[in-house]
Amino acid sequence: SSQRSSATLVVFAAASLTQAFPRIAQGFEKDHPGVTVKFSFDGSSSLVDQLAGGADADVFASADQVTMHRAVDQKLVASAPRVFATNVLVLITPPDNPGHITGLNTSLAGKRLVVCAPQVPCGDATLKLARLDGVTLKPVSQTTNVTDVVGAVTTGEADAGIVYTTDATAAGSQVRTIAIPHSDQVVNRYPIATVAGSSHAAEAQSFVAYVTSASGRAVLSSYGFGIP
Amino acid sequence: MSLAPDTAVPRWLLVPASAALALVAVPLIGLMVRVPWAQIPRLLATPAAQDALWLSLRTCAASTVLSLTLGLPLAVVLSRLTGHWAVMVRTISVLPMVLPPVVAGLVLLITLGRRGVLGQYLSVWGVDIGFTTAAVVIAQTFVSMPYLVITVEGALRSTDRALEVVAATLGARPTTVLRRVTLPLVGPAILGGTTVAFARALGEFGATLTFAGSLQGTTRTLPLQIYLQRETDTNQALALSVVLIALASVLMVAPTLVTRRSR
Amino acid sequence: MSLAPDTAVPRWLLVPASAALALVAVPLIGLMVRVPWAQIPRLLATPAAQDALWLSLRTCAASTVLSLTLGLPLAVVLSRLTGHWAVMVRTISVLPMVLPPVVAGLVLLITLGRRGVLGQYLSVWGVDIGFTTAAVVIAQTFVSMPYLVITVEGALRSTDRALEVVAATLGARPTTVLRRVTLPLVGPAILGGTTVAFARALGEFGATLTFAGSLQGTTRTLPLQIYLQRETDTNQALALSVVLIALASVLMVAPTLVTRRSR
Amino acid sequence: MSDSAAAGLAVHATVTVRGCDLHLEVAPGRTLAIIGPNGAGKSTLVGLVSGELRPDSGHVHGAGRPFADASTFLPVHRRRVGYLAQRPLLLPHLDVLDNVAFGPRARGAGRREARDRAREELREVGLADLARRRPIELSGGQAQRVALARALATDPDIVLLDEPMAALDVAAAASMRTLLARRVSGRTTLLVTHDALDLWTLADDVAVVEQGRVVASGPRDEVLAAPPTGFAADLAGVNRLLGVAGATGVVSAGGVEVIGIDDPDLPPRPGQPALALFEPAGVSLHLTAPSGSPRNVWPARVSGFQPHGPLIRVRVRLLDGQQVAADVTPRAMAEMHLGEGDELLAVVKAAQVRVVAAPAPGPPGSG
Amino acid sequence: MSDSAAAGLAVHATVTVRGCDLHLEVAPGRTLAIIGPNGAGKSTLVGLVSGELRPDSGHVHGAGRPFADASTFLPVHRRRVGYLAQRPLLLPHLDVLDNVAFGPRARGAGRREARDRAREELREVGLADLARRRPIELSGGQAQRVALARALATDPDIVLLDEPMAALDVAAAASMRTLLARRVSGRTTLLVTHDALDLWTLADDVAVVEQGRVVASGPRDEVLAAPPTGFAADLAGVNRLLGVAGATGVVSAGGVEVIGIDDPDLPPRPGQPALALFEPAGVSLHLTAPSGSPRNVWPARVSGFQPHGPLIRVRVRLLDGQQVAADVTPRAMAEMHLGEGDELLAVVKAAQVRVVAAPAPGPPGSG
Ligand SMILES: Nc1ncnc2c1ncn2[C@@H]1O[C@H](COP(=O)(O)OP(=O)(O)OP(=O)(O)O)[C@@H](O)[C@H]1O
Ligand SMILES: Nc1ncnc2c1ncn2[C@@H]1O[C@H](COP(=O)(O)OP(=O)(O)OP(=O)(O)O)[C@@H](O)[C@H]1O
Ligand SMILES: [Mg+2]
Ligand SMILES: [Mg+2]
Repeated sequence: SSQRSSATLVVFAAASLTQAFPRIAQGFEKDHPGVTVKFSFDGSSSLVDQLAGGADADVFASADQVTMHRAVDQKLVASAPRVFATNVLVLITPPDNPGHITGLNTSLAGKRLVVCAPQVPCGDATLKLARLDGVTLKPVSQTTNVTDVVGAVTTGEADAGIVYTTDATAAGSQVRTIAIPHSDQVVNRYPIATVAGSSHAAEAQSFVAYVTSASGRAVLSSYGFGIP
Repeated sequence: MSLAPDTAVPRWLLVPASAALALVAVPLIGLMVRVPWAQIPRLLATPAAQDALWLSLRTCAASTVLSLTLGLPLAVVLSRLTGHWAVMVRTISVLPMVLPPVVAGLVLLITLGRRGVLGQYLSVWGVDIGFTTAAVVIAQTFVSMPYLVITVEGALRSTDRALEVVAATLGARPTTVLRRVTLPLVGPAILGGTTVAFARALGEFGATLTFAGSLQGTTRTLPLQIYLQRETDTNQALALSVVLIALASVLMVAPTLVTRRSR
Repeated sequence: MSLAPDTAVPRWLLVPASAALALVAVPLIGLMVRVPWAQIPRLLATPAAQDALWLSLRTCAASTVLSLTLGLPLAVVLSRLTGHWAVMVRTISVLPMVLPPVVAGLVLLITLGRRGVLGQYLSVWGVDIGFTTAAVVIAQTFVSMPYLVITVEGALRSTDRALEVVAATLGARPTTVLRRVTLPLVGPAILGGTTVAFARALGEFGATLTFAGSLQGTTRTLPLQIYLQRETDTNQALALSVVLIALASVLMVAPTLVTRRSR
Repeated sequence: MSDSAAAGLAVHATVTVRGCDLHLEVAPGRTLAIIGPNGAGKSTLVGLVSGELRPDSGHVHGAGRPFADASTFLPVHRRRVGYLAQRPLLLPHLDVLDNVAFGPRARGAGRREARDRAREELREVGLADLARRRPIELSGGQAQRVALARALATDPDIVLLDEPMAALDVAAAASMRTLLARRVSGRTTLLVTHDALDLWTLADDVAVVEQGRVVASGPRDEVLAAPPTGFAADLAGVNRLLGVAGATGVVSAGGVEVIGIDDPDLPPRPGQPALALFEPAGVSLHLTAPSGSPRNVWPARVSGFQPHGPLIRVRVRLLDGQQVAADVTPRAMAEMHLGEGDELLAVVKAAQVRVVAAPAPGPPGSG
Repeated sequence: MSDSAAAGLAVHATVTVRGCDLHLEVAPGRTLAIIGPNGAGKSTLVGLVSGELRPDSGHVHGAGRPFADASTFLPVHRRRVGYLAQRPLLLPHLDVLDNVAFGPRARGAGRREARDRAREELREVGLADLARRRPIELSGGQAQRVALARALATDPDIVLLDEPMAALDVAAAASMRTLLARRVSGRTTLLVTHDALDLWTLADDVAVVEQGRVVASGPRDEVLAAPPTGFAADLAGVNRLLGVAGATGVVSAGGVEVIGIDDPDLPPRPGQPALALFEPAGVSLHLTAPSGSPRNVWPARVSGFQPHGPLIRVRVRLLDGQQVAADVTPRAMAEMHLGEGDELLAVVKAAQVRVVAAPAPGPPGSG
């Protein structure tokens, strides 16, 4: 890594990694002097569309495996994807819990619940989890994006929302977190891979390695991610 | 059919004009080339698409009517203001155009939302706007009305005031002058402004998503449906976009055809 | 300062006009109330915010210049077309306004992207547009130019053609007529249209994100930065929005002040 | 016609940006012609009455009601004025018929009724055929006639006519004069004109406006009999020399003694300003002093000439700069080899010179 | 002035939507006055030459160059015409000086030079003071004078004047006539006018346009000596009866025999159309047949009257509907108790009636 003294690595990462990945990159850059890591964060499927459109990226980290499969199918990635983090769902409410929600149960009846749409990974997981728990959800909104769910709850617009535990961690004191039974059976997995045609394949490979290394995992778990 | 005979446009002007047209047309042609035409009928048959289409039409109609009822008076008053007031009011009227739609949605949320600056009082009265179709209409009006206001005001400023004075000498009250002289005089601008506002409302996405959420049949308009579709299949999203474009084109061409006579 | 004395506006008009202004102003006031003012200086000091601000200014300047250079000629030519051609060209010119920004981005991507309908050939020549600052400018121009075109065309259609004929009898070539008569006559509309286009470009988010990506210093404009900020902290996003609004207000008020003299 | 049409009009107002300070009164039911050079303030005066302009100070009263003063400003639409501007100002989005029907409609008539009235007014101005044309499809004169029909269709209390016939052809202007004479009789009317014929045909009174002031006003015959300014004399087509009255029939004017006959109706008083008035046709030009009876022989210098019908109107300047016009035949002109700047003698028979007291300066209504 | 100014003008063109089929030629350097009723097609004729209108068929040639025909259309800016329209059409965003400097600038002069020229032209129209005003701050007449200065500042080959003086005051119109006479002399000029004075002052030739056709044209004196149409006679201020020549000095016209004196310059031929021409002042009106010498005594019916200077102009209709105007004193009028529709006798001395051959119908240039 010392031969090529200056390389800029472009990492396409799912929006939910917005906070964790820059921290990981700090450590990586320290270990690999001369390499700078830049990020483009967006929804996973947007990133695949951008890759398909010819975006110059070196690493792609997706928030779910289905989307990564789309990248693999389109031969957009160079290496076999590796799962580096997991995420589970939790129920969040505003800190004062105005809807008096007690969990994924009848306390939700008539309350404003916001979830992800079934077409996106977190919505798919929400649906599965609700089935497991035998509840029928009547959300007032099914958003495309977890951030919108968090936003609806932190602004008090919604009484409750179902999000990933990492999102709840990031929101901190702005939300109250309630665990959902059987959430460990609907685990969302984050795969990472190097991008086909990368001009910094070696560095990309080492970044992937770093993310899956102990130091990478340490950072990830500090943001609430589970480790596979 | 051809350039009007009474005024020659410099020839060279056609070069940048064609470039401008190409900039807009080429991507649209690109879309036409790539779009999976065969999927469109099947896609349109799905309840999700139909709900979205129908919701978009209803909300856009409502927000356009709202933009006209509120925006036209604002444009008229604005065109009569002079000095600092004019600059201030115009700047405020135009600001929503500059807000990224998501921010526009946030701004609406922190104001009219359940805990919003104003919304908390509305909430006490039992009026909850968030996550309802009304929220969609408000979001669309908020972002689209300024386009109507600015277009009509510009046109009003360049009309001949003397015509209004003459109408008044004929005994027309201010309201009559407004209805029978001022507004007809800027008819084309009103039509243009309405078209633009309608178009903006039809394409509105970020503010709606943030302020109104996304629920099939209630708040998930066509653009939101397209966005969601894209999560599963980009091609289907493109196909739905074509539907949106077709809809917009029809709605824009229609008034032109109707008013062709009177030109 | 007050309503111009020579024309009375019906009193009742102030009611809907105030309502319209309130619809726009109240959410903005809501924002002002809620925004964490204290955080703004610290936020502005971060390289991410500075890069975004600077990038936004540069790209918007570029796209506004591009909109003017290409859009003005298109508006002039369009205002001279009659019949079916006019309707067709106008509809095409306006279509980008109706596209949800994300779709606009997608459309650009499938056309000008490296594997796009046109982009694949450009790519062979070594020209890669996607995900560069140029892509930001193109995306902004694509979505904002139509606003300029439609505003200026409307104004041109209502100018007195006889003035152009008189200028021609005085020996002015078409180019001179254009430069010294036609365009000055619609000066206010050009100013208005440019402001709107600039505003739209400054707030542009979806198309930029999709077509140009979000890379700090290269393609992450202020709206993209706000969006990203929101992932971590809504309040900081609001604070940055205030910066965007302030910037937009200054840029909109400035030309008005400059031209106040000549009114 | 409503009762209030019987009430007159009073303007005592200033418009600072236009440098106008105008004082004028029109008796009920009379037609006042306003004459004066371009830019004198004639349209300004009309604008004050129509409500297009707001006075900076002073007041305007019309048809017995306050139109404008320090505290009130009666909106245009409640003034019941009929206004025909210098430009036709037809509404471009309405056809000719609906332009004329606009007034009756605005005053509450039904669509049918208004259109019937409009058709009638169009017939009066001879344009019934063009009822369905758009204003842009009219010639200049046609447009002006439609505007006239429109202004008259509302039976206004006060009629304001700002050069209504400037764009009309001779025949149309003549029939329009007849029409106007009939339609405005009994209505208080302000008529701005540059045409002497309008004075004879339509005016009861005449006001002369110069440089933002009403410099003279009075009954038409008086004003024309003793034109208060050079401009008015020009319009009336007579020569006018201003001087000081001496013995009977004598005025010191133009740097010379002018000898004429005192007007018994407007006798000059010795030592007071007086006017010598005479027709251009009565002035003959000579290179050497004539031997006959003419008592007025004035040295002069040619300042210009132009054809005037079959004759040539020569303008000469007297010693003190006052101008005199003389109508001579082209043959006389050619025989004398006249050119600009030539010195000669202007000769007028005393019997052709009328001497009158100069009208007092300033308008009757001022102060 | 360029050499090509020596070349004339020819219009043989139709404009279908306006119902115009116009044929006209102007000899190099001459001024042709176009007269005719409102909506006749005068402005249309001017528009064909300026390039504002494109003929539907036919051709227009000017200053030796083809302006428009089936295959060519010379753009307006290459025609080198000076055009003064019925409306001033000043550019609202430029001040008065820059409006006038526009032409010289457009033809390549530097800013300094153009403005100097503009100042000079403004001085000529007497508006040097207003150089820095905006057009909106001018009165109607001032605006028209600026437009004239602007049109003349480019030294055009062909000058088109469409009622240039309609909005000017008497004094301004007079000095403008002098100015125009000097400035357009030697340039091929089309002048649309409703004012007889313009004919006498400015025109070499006169063309009469009626209902979209040039119905007569020729040297001014000829046209005015034998007015080809009632309209032209009206403008010239003479009575004109059209009939058929009989014995010497006799015309059957107006349903009666008109007796007069044959004009030696334009002698009528028996059996051919002829005109009887006489002044309104020479016509007297009687309720019973007079006993004296007058040989023309025609039964007539009053169709209207209006003041005409100190006299009253009475219009009467003869048996066949042709009109005759008579100027009578108000006293005579009052004594006869005349009213519209009254029957009376119109009496003219034979010595005052000039009989001329009627001009051949149609324009000289047509066919
Ligand atoms: N909008 C304006 N702003 C400033 N000055 C003006 C404006 N309109 C006219 N004036 C000036 O006011 C004076 C009076 O103008 P007004 O129009 O009353 O003249 P007028 O007597 O009607 O002349 P004309 O016979 O040319 O129509 C003129 O000197 C003119 O230049
Ligand atoms: N744009 C137009 N479209 C259709 N017809 C028109 C148009 N302009 C004028 N006309 C008609 O064409 C005829 C000739 O008009 P033109 O303007 O040449 O008359 P003009 O002789 O100049 O009359 P004026 O003395 O009133 O100015 C008129 O009958 C008029 O109604
Ligand atoms: Mg005036
Ligand atoms: Mg005309």
